[in-house]
Amino acid sequence: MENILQVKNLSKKFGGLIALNNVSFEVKKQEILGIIGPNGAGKSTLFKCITSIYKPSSGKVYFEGKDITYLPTYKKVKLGMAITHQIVKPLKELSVLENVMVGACYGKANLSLKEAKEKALEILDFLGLYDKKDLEAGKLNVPQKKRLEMARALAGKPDLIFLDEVLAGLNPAEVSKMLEVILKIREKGITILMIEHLMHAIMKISDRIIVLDHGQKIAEGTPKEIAKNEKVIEAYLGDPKFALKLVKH
Amino acid sequence: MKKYIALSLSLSLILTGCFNKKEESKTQSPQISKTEKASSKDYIVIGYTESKTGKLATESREQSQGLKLWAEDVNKNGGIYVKALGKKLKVKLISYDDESSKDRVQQLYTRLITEDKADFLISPYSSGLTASAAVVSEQYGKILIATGAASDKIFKKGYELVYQIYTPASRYLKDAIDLLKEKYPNVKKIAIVYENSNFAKSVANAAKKYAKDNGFKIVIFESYEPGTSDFTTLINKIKKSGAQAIIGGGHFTDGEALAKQINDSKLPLKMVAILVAPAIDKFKEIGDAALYVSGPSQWEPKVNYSPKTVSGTFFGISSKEFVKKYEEKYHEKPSYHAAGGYTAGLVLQKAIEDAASLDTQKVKQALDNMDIYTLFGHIRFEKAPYHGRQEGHKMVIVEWQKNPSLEKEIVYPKEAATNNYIPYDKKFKK
Amino acid sequence: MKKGLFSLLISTFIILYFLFLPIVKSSPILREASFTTLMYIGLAISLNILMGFTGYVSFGHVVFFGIGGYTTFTLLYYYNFPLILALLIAGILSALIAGLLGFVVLNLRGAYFAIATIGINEAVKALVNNLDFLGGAEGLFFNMKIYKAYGGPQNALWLSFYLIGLVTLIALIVSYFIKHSKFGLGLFSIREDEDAASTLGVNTKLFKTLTFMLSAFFPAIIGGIFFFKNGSIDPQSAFSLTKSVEMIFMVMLGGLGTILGPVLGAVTYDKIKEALLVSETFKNLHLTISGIILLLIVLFVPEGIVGFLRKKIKPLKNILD
Amino acid sequence: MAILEVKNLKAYYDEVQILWGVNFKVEKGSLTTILGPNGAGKTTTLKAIMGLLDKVEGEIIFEGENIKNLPPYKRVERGLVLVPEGRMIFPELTVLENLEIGAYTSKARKFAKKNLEHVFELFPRLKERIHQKAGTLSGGEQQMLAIGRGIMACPKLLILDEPSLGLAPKLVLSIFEIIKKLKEEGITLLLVEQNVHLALNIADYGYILENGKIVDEGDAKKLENDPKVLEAYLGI
Amino acid sequence: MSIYIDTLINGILIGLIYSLAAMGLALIWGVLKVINLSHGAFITLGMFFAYLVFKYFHIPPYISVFLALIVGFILGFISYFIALHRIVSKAKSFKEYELSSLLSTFSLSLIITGILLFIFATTPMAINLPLSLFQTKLLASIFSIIFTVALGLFLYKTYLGKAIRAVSQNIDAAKLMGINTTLVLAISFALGIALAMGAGNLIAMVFPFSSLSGASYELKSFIICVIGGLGNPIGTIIGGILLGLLENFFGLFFNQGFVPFIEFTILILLLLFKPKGLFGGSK
Repeated sequence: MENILQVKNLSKKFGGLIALNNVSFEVKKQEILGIIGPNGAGKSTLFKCITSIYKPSSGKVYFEGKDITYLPTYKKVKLGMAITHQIVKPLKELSVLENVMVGACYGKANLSLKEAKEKALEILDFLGLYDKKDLEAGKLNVPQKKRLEMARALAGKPDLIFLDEVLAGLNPAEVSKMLEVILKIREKGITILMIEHLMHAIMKISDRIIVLDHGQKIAEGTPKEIAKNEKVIEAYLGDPKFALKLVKH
Repeated sequence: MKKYIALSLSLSLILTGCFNKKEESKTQSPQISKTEKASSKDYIVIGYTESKTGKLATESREQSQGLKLWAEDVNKNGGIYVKALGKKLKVKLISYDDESSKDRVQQLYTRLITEDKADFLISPYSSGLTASAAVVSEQYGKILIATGAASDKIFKKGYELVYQIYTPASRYLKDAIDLLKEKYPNVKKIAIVYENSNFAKSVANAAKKYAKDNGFKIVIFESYEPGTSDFTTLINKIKKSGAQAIIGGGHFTDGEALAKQINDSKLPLKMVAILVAPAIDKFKEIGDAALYVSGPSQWEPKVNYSPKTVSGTFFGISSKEFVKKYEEKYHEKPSYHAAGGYTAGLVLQKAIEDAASLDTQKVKQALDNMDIYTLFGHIRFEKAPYHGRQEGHKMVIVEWQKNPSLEKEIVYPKEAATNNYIPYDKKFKK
Repeated sequence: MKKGLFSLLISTFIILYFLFLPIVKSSPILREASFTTLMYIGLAISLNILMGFTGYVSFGHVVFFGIGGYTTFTLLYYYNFPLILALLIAGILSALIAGLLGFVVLNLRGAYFAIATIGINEAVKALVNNLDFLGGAEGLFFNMKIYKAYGGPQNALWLSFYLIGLVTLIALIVSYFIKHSKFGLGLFSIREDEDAASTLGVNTKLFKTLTFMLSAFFPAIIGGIFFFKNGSIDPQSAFSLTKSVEMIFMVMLGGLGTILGPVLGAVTYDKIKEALLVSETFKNLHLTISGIILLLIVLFVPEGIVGFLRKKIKPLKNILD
Repeated sequence: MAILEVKNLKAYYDEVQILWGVNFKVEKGSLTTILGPNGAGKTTTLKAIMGLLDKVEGEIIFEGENIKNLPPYKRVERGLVLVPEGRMIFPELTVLENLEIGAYTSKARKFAKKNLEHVFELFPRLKERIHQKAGTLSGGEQQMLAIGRGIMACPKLLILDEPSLGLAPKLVLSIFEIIKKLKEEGITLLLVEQNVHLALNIADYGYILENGKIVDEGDAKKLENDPKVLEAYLGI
Repeated sequence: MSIYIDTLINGILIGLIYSLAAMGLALIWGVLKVINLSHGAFITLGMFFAYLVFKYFHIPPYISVFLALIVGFILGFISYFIALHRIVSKAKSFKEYELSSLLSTFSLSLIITGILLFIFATTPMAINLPLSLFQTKLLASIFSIIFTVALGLFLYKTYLGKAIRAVSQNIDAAKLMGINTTLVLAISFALGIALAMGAGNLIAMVFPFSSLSGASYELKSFIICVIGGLGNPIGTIIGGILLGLLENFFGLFFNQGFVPFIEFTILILLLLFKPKGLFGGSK
C-alpha cells in the first residue's frame, strides 16, 4: 500500500531538553496508526512537529511524497491534514455549528459559507451533536467537546487526521461508541494517526502501533507484537519487577 | 439585503419627517425671528468656550475670569447702550467646556450661535482651538474676538469677522532682539531653543528670521518636546556653541525649568529672554534663578495705561483700576490672559457703541475702523492681507530684578519702562 | 429573520436618523451634534472590526485617524486635490501603512500588542511634530479659499456632514458583511483561539493583517473629513491617545464584536458626554464621572449593552447581534 | 481515626459536573492511594480538597472539621498540603527559595530550619543545587523539589498528585522510595497515581475512581489482584 | 571633553530618576500582569502630595516621601479592591483579564486626573528648595538607588517578598503553599502605587509639574520596563539609565526634537524582538 505520510529523523529540542530524538516512521493510506508511550514521552510533540505547530529542530516530513516539513500549519490543513488537540480547544463563544463550519470553510474542503453549513450539519449528525448545534461550544461537557474536535477536523474533508487522546475521559460506553466512529471515518478513506492511553481500545482498533519513550521510538509493530514487547511493558505499563524490588527493600 | 437597507432608509426618513412636523413652528426662517427678537431683546448674548479641563485649563480660566469681570462692570452700569434700540442692554455670557480639544469646539460654537442665539463670540484660549471656532463663526456671519490666540496663521485664512487682541506671534520676540541690538552691539551669537508646540514654534521661526535680518548669527536653533523638564543637554550644547544670548521657551513649566537650569550653568549671557514664564507672577518662586531673566509680555499689571498716559482715544478703565478690581474679585494678580479677556469684552463694547447697533456688518465696520487705547494698550486691526490681525498692540519686555526683593520690571519699550535693563550675567559677578 | 439582519436594520436606522434629522430640519446645531455622533459611530465600528472580530485591542488606533487627517490635509493644502479623491488616497495610504505595521506588530499578543500600538501612535506623533513639511508642531491651516471650491464654508460643513454619514454607513455595512462572511468566521476563530484557528486551516497572519488594514481604512477617511471641516490640523489633536481610549470605551460600552454594539456604544457615550459637558452640576467633574462610568461598565457589564440585553431579555438573544 | 474524610463530594468546572459524589477516607498514619484512568476526576478531587475550585458541594472533613468553605491558604495552615501534578515549582526562584516558600505558613516557619535539613537529607541532589534557579533543574529534580517543598509545610496530610508523571523508570523508583520513607516516618499520605503496580505496592488502602465516582475500594494487596482495577485502569 | 562627562553624569542621574518613576509600574506589571494605566496619575498625585505637604507643613519632599509611600500604599490597597479584585477573580480568560485590567486602571486614571484638574486646573507647580538643580537630581537619584535596594531586599530576603515573587510565577502553586494570594496581590498593587506616589513626590522637588505631568513619565516607564524586563528592580535601574543616556547623548549630537520618536521606535523594536527585555531571553 502507498504511504500517505513519511516522517524521517524528526527531532525537537527545547533549550537543552531533547523532546524528540530522530523519530522515523511511515503511515500507509487508510491505516489506523496508534502512538503510545508514557506521559512526557513526546507523543504530542511529535504531532505538533508534523503539523508545524512546533518547528522541528531537524528531520523531514513528507505528505503524499512532497516535502512539507516547513509549510505553515494552515497550509498543511489545506493539503488535507486535520488536527485535534489533546487539551480541547473549542472556539468557546461560537456556536457548535459555527465551530464545525470553520473546519469546513478552511480545511481541504474549502467550502463556501453556505456549503459549509450543510456539511457541518451533516457531520454533527454523524457525531451525534446535531441537537447541540446552537449551543455555545464552551458550554459542552468534556466528551462532547472531544466529539466537537473530531467534527471540526472531519468537516474539512481531510485525507489524514491526527487524533490526540480523543478517548481520554470517556466512559467505556462512550469509548466504544467513539471507536465505532473512528472506524467509520476510516471507511470513508481517511487515514488516522492517534495518540491514546487506553490500551484495550488502541489495541483493538489500530492496524499498527508505534511506542515512544523519552522522545525515542522504542517499538513498532502490530498490537499483538507490542503487547508482548518487554521494553514497552517496562516503559509504559510499569514494570512489576520494580514493584517487587521496593517491597523487599 | 438591499431591501432592508431601503426599508430602514425610508423608515428613518418618515420618522425624521414626523419629528420635523411637530417642531416646524419653531424653525422659522431666520430673518423673521431676528427682527422679532430685536425689539424684545433684553440681553446681548456673548458666547465662548472655556477649557475647564485639559492642558489649557489654567490660562483659559484666567482669560475667562477677565471676561467675566468685564461683563460684571458693564452690567453694573446698566449694560451697553445700543442706539438703534434706544436702550441699554445687559450682557449675558454663555460658555461651555471645550476640554482643550478640537473635538467639540465647532459643535459648541454652533450651539452657541444657533441654540443660545449668541450675538457675538469670544474665542477659546489658544490658536488651535480658535482656528476651529473661526470656521464656524465665519460661516454664520458672527464676529469672533480672538484673545489668547497669537498665531499669525489664522489670519492668513482670509477671515472677514475674526479680530485679534494679542500681538501676533511673529512680533513676540521682536522687541527682545531690538533691545539686544540697541544695548549690546557686540553680541552677535544667539541661541534659540523653543518648545515644539504650536505657539512657541511660530514665535521661534519669526524670531529666527528677524534676528538674521538684523545681523545676528543663530548658533543654535533647536526645539524640545512639550513636557521636557531636563535641559542639561541643550545647555551643554549652548555652552559649546558660545552663544551670548538665549531666547526661546514655550509655556510656563518648561520656561521655569529652563530658567532654573540656565542659572545653574552660570553661563555668561547678556540676555535670557523666555516666552510666557517670566511674565507670570509665579515665576518668582524659583528665587534667584529668576533674577535678570527677561521675557516678552502682552501686558503687565505694572503698565500704566490710562487716559492721561496715552495720546489717542482711551476707552474703559485704566490698567491700575483693572488690577485693583481683579485682585478684589479673584484674590490674585491678573495675568495678561486675564487682561486679554477683559479687553476682548471692551473692544466688543466699544464697537457696539460705535456702531450704535447689534448688526454684524455695522459692528464689523466699527471694528475695522477702531483705533483706540485700552488698559491693554493700543488696539488696531489690519485690513489686508491679514484682515483682523492685531497691528496696534505692542509687547513689553519684562525683567526680574531685585529692588530689594525680587520684582518684575518693565524694561522695554522706553515709554512703558519702569526700570533699566540689566544684563543677565550681572548676577554671576560679585 | 436571518441572524444579525435585525441589528443591521436598527444600526442603519440609527445612522440614518442622525444623518437625516439635521437635513430635514436644516438645523446646523443638530448637524454639528450629529457630526460628532456619526464620527464616533464610524470610529467605533472601525475599531470593532479589529478589536471585536479578532480580539486584538489597539490602544493607538487614533494613529490612523491622524494619518488620514494629515494625508487629506496635505493633498488639499499643497496640491489642491479634490476632497473625495484626497479622502480615498488617505484611506488607502493608511491601510497600506497598517498593512506594513500589522505584519510585524500583529505577532504580539494581548497587552504587548496594546503597548506597541501606543508606541506607534506616539512615534508617529513625535515624527510629525518634527516635519516642517507637515507644519510640525504648529500644524497646518486652511485658507478659506479652499472652502470656496465647495461653495463656501457653510456648504463645506454640510458636505463634511454628508460624507461622514456616508462613510459611517459604509463602514457599518462592510462590518456586517465581514461578520457574516467566511472571512468573518475565520476572524472569530482567531479571536477565540488563534492556535486552534490555524490548526483548522485559517491563515491567521494574513487574516489579521487584512483586518488591521480594513480597520485603519475608515478612521483615516473620518480623520480626513474631520480636519477638513476644522480647517486646521496639528499633531496634538490628530494623534490624541485620549481619543484612542474613547474608541475602545465606546466599543466596550456597546458590546464587543457585535454589529449594533459600537453604534449603540458610540451614541450612548456621545450623549452622556454631551450631557455632562453642558450640565451645570457635572461639567467640572466630567472626567472623573466618565472614569467612574467606565469602571462600572468594565466591572459589572463587561459584555456591553448588547450583551446585557441579550442576557436579560430572552427574545432578543437570537436576533440581537 | 480518619484524618481526612470526604463525603459526597461534587465539583464543577464552569457548569460541567466532574465529580458525582465522591466518598473516601484517609486514616491517620496510613498511605492511601486513589487510582483511575485519565479524566476520571482524580486531580479535580484533589483541587476540590485544597479549595482551588469555585463550585464544590459535599463535605470535606479534616481533623473532624468541615473545611469546605475555607480559602486554600487556611487549609494549608491546618496542615493539608498538596504536591501538585506537573510539579508547579516556581521556576525563577532558587531551589532554596522554593523550599522557603514551602514553609510560608507561620507554623511551618518555626520548623523551617529543621525541615530544611530533613529535605536535604532526603534529597542530597537538591542541596548541591541550592542556589540554582528551579527552572533549570531536570524533571526528576523538580519533582524532588516539589515534594521537598511539601515537606517544608509541616504537613499533617501530604497529598501527592502523580509524582511519577513523565519520569524515567529509574527516577520513578527513587521517588517511590522517598514516599515509602516518608510513610515510615509517620507522615500521613494520599497518593494519586497512574502507575498502578507501584502505587498499590506501597499503599495501605486504595480507591478506584472512574467518571467522577468511587467504583471500588479496599486493601491495597486485595486491589492489586482485583480484576475491577484492571478494567478501570487499563480497560482490559 | 567636559561636556561629554557632564552629559554622562546627567544621563545617569536622569536615568535614575526615570527608573524611580518606572519601578512601581514594573512591579505591578511583573506580579499582577497588569499594565497599570493609572501609573502616571498616581505619579502626579505624588507630586501634588509633595507640593501640599511642603506648602502647608513645610516638610521638604525628601522627608515627605515616606509619608507619600504610606499614603500611596493605602490608596493602592483600596484601589486594588475597587478596580481589580473583581477582575482577578471573575475573568474567564487571560485575554479578558488583560483587557479588563487595562480599562479599569485607565478609568482609575481618569478619576484621579479629573479630580486633580478640578482642583488645580493645569496650573504649573514647583517646589523650590534652597538646593541647586544638580543637588535635587542627585538627591532623587540617591532615593532611586535606595528604593531599588530596599525593594530588592524586600523581594529577595523577606518571606512576603518571596511570596510576591512566587505569586507572580504561579498563582495556583502559591495558593498551595499557604499564601493568601488575594492579600499578596493587593499588597503588590499597593506597593506599586506607593512607589509611583513616592517617585512623584521626589520628582516634584526636581522639576516643575502640573496635573498632566504624570503621563510622560508613564510612557517613559513603559519603555524602561520593556528595556529592563520585569524580573527584578536591577533591570529597571539599568533600563532607566540606558534611557537617560540615550536621551542625553542623542540630544547632544542631533536635534532633541527627535528624541521621543527614537524612544518609541526603540520600544516597538524591543517589543518585537526582545519582549522579555534586553537582558531576558529572546521570545
